[in-house]
Amino acid sequence: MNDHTPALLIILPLLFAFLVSGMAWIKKGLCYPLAAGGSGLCAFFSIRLFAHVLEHGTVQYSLGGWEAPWGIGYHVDLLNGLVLVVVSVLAFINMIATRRAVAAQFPEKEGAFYALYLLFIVGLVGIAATGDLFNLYVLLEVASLTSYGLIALGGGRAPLSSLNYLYMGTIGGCFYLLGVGYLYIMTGSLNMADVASLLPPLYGSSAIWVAFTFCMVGVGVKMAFFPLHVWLPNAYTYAPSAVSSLIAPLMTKVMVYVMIRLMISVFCVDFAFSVLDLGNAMVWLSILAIVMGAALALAQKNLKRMFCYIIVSEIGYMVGGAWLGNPAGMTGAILHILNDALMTICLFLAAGTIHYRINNLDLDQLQGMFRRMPVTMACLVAAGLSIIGVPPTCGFFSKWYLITGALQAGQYGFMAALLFSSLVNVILFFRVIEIGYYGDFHHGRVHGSALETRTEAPAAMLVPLLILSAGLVVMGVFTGTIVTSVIDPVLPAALGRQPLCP
Amino acid sequence: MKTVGIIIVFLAGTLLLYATQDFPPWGAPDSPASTHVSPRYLQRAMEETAVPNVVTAVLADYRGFDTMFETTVIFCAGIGCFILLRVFRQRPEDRYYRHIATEITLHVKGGRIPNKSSEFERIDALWTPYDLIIKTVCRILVPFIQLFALYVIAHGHHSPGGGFQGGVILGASVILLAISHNMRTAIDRLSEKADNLLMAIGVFIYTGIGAVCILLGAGFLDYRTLSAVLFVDDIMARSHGIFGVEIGVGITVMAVMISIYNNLASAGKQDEGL
Amino acid sequence: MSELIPVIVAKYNYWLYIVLMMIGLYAMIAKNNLVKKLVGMNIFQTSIILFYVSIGCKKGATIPIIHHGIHAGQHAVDPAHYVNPLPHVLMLTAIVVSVSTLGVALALAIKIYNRYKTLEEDEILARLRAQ
Amino acid sequence: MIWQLDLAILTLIIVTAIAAISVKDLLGCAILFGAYSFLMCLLWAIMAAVDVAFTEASVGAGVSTVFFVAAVFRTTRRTRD
Repeated sequence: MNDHTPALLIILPLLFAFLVSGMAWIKKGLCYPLAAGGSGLCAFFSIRLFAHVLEHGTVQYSLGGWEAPWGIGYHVDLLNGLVLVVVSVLAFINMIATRRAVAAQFPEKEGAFYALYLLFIVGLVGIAATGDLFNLYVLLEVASLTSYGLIALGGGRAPLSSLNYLYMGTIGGCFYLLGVGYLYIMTGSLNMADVASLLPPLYGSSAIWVAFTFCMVGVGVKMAFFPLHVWLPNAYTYAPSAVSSLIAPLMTKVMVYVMIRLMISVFCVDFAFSVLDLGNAMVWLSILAIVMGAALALAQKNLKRMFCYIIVSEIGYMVGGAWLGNPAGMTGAILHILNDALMTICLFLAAGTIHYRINNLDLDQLQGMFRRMPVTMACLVAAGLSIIGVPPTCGFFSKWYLITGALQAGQYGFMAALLFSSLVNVILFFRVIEIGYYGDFHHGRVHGSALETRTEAPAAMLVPLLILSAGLVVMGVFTGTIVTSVIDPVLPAALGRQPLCP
Repeated sequence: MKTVGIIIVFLAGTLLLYATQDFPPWGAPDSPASTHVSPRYLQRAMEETAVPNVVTAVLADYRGFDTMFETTVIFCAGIGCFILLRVFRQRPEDRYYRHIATEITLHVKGGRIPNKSSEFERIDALWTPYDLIIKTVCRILVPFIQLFALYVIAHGHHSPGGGFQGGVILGASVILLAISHNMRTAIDRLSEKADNLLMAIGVFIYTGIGAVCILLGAGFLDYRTLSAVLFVDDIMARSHGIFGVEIGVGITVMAVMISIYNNLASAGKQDEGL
Repeated sequence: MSELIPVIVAKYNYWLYIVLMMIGLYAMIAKNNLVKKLVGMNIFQTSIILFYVSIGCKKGATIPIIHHGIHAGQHAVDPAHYVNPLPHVLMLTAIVVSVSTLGVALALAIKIYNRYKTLEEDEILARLRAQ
Repeated sequence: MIWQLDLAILTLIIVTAIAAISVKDLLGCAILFGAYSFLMCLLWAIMAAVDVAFTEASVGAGVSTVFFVAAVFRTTRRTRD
């Protein structure tokens, strides 16, 4: 392909990040327009690339003009294309929506903030596009390092939770690197497709399954899979709201994508399910993740913290779906990457908007919020309904696929866990609605003129939020199209003929 | 926490040790790692890039994309330290001055004596009577260290070294100045603004060279097309392209090392250092 | 016993690297001081780098700088004469990543110290609980 | 390379690593870490990884140690483990 879209996708935000950070010292006013420009161009090119992939099939791009096993190649198929679009578009919308909050919070360091923001996007986009195992590690570190810096900008406990995230994240990164090292010593290659073609004769080797385990544990730490999730709630709760609505929806989802990519195009489905037979164990772990995430979410008194535990439980959905080992489960998992990113950004943006107005996100401070910020709360409820899985919204459809997959695989425990967490989500969101609408019933209904006045957030924040909430329903309507034209072609053929749990 | 640590370490260690049984013996020339991808680099790097140091050739050309992100990681660290630690608005603090003629130390609370004064010299709060030998030797050494650093960057094609090592050494020379004199002396030589701009300029050079290759009609970082503007053949164009990106890497690494040190050692005030 | 010795000679390097990795990992998880954890992190990372570098080793091979110049002649390069350069390249990147992480982590540690006046994790948590 | 030398350096590395994480003074810990890095650099040099050894000598042993010392200077030397 003579078109340079895959490269431009990465280097334009990168160049703009450097420009922004330099501009911070020359003309501060230009930082935001430049950053928005870089992010917008990234979104534009990712959509263009996705359209190209839909039309012409997989795109290969060799960087530096060296073909794949020697140089680094980009390999963009429909799955990557989808993730690329999700990452770049959501990051762009978030940048527009949180402009005021950022300007108010970091007046002096806006340039550095936006440079880190763009570099974070670059990291995630690169992870999604790359076809090289080591390049993935480097980009993972770019994304992680920027997120450590961004998260620590929050007040209070933010630096401490960011440092904990740094320790956990580095362990995860190192485990992934070790896994890649074990693969490299056995195969001698770092290119994903090349490794995949060299692996089958080595399936019996213990080094390969140890490599697989370490890669999975490393990715699991970064995506906050249940026993390894301890860094997530604190880090995302104490981060500044503009940052948590950027990182929370994207980082974990991209890591789920990495897991699926490793499963289907590096180690191949045969290895993961037949040779290792890990399916059952992983599904049980994800059941644990779902149940514990939901249960811990119930115990939280802070809105953002509650959302964080919902993320932990949603990660369980995706991991479990991917490891069910049948097309329906995998479809559900991939669809849920898309839907969950959308739902989570909606939740965190709404939380950020509330934070912008009342500077507090404790649940008991939300009394009368429906009267004060009706539009924001409506969006929050819409996202909540989607998380619960109410039909017209997209959350329903991915849950439907996951439950179908669970039934086909005979994993009734996973189905029960899904239903349990939906039930818990109902309780969680109706509690929010109850407090927001009727006031906290322990203290009686509040009748204060200050609390009754409408203090809706500025339109610049509301419009993106409304667009995203509308997106929830639109995604739901177009689920069928997405599944048939995007997800079905990428499902590995091996999944279909897998005899599952006889 | 200790028990958890021991359990995790034991589990991970056992797994890793268990897997070594299938490894090729240590240093075996016929292991897959030595026979699959790497022989091509050794055999053809010289004819394809005219760079005898294969590590440099692979680093900046075959896997140049990795290296670009490696430089980006460094840049992220610099920006990260800056955004985390740097404080701009600060209360006027106590300052210490020394009368040069009489060596009397003044402790000024809140205010300040004009910085440019021939009679008074500003000193750090933890100032100790300095050693003339250390100051002089370091000041004499700095230019030689910098010269060596430039050599390391420029000679990376033929000997160990390159942008990273040279950049770190360049940065270390300025850090040495800051340690042996004081931080303000080093900042006078290279201001914070210049340092931060250099940080961005270095990576910009790297990415820019890649982007120029796109503008000239080839793939990203495909240095061959630089032959059109450099008036050399394709192979030498690769060699010069590698040199260009090494310079970019060197600039960024130097600036970031200085910036991180200044922010860490002064806790973001960029005033009094180690 | 006699079969064991070649195995040991062939693999003892790897075993010692893994011991080193585990020392670092243990320090990261079990130590209480935030800077000690960082030292553990660096030990862990360097030992992984050591592991990679040793993948590139070949017995009887020299440094990966091709013999060149007028006296070198024009004969083809035999890969067995030079060690594998690819792991070296990867590890240059890894070293840089580790120093970047270190810089950010130390910045965070200074921020934490400014707030809590201690670097011990349990003391910080006790202080947080007291609030 | 000579395996006796290799083994001796590896042993020393492990000793310095254990010492660095068990010494009860952060400044000492930073310096021991510098020693560890230099030994590591030596090991890589005899493994013919000259570029990596060079980088480790300048980055790991040089600048990292300076960063540690700077951070310890701005915080505290005290540690309980």
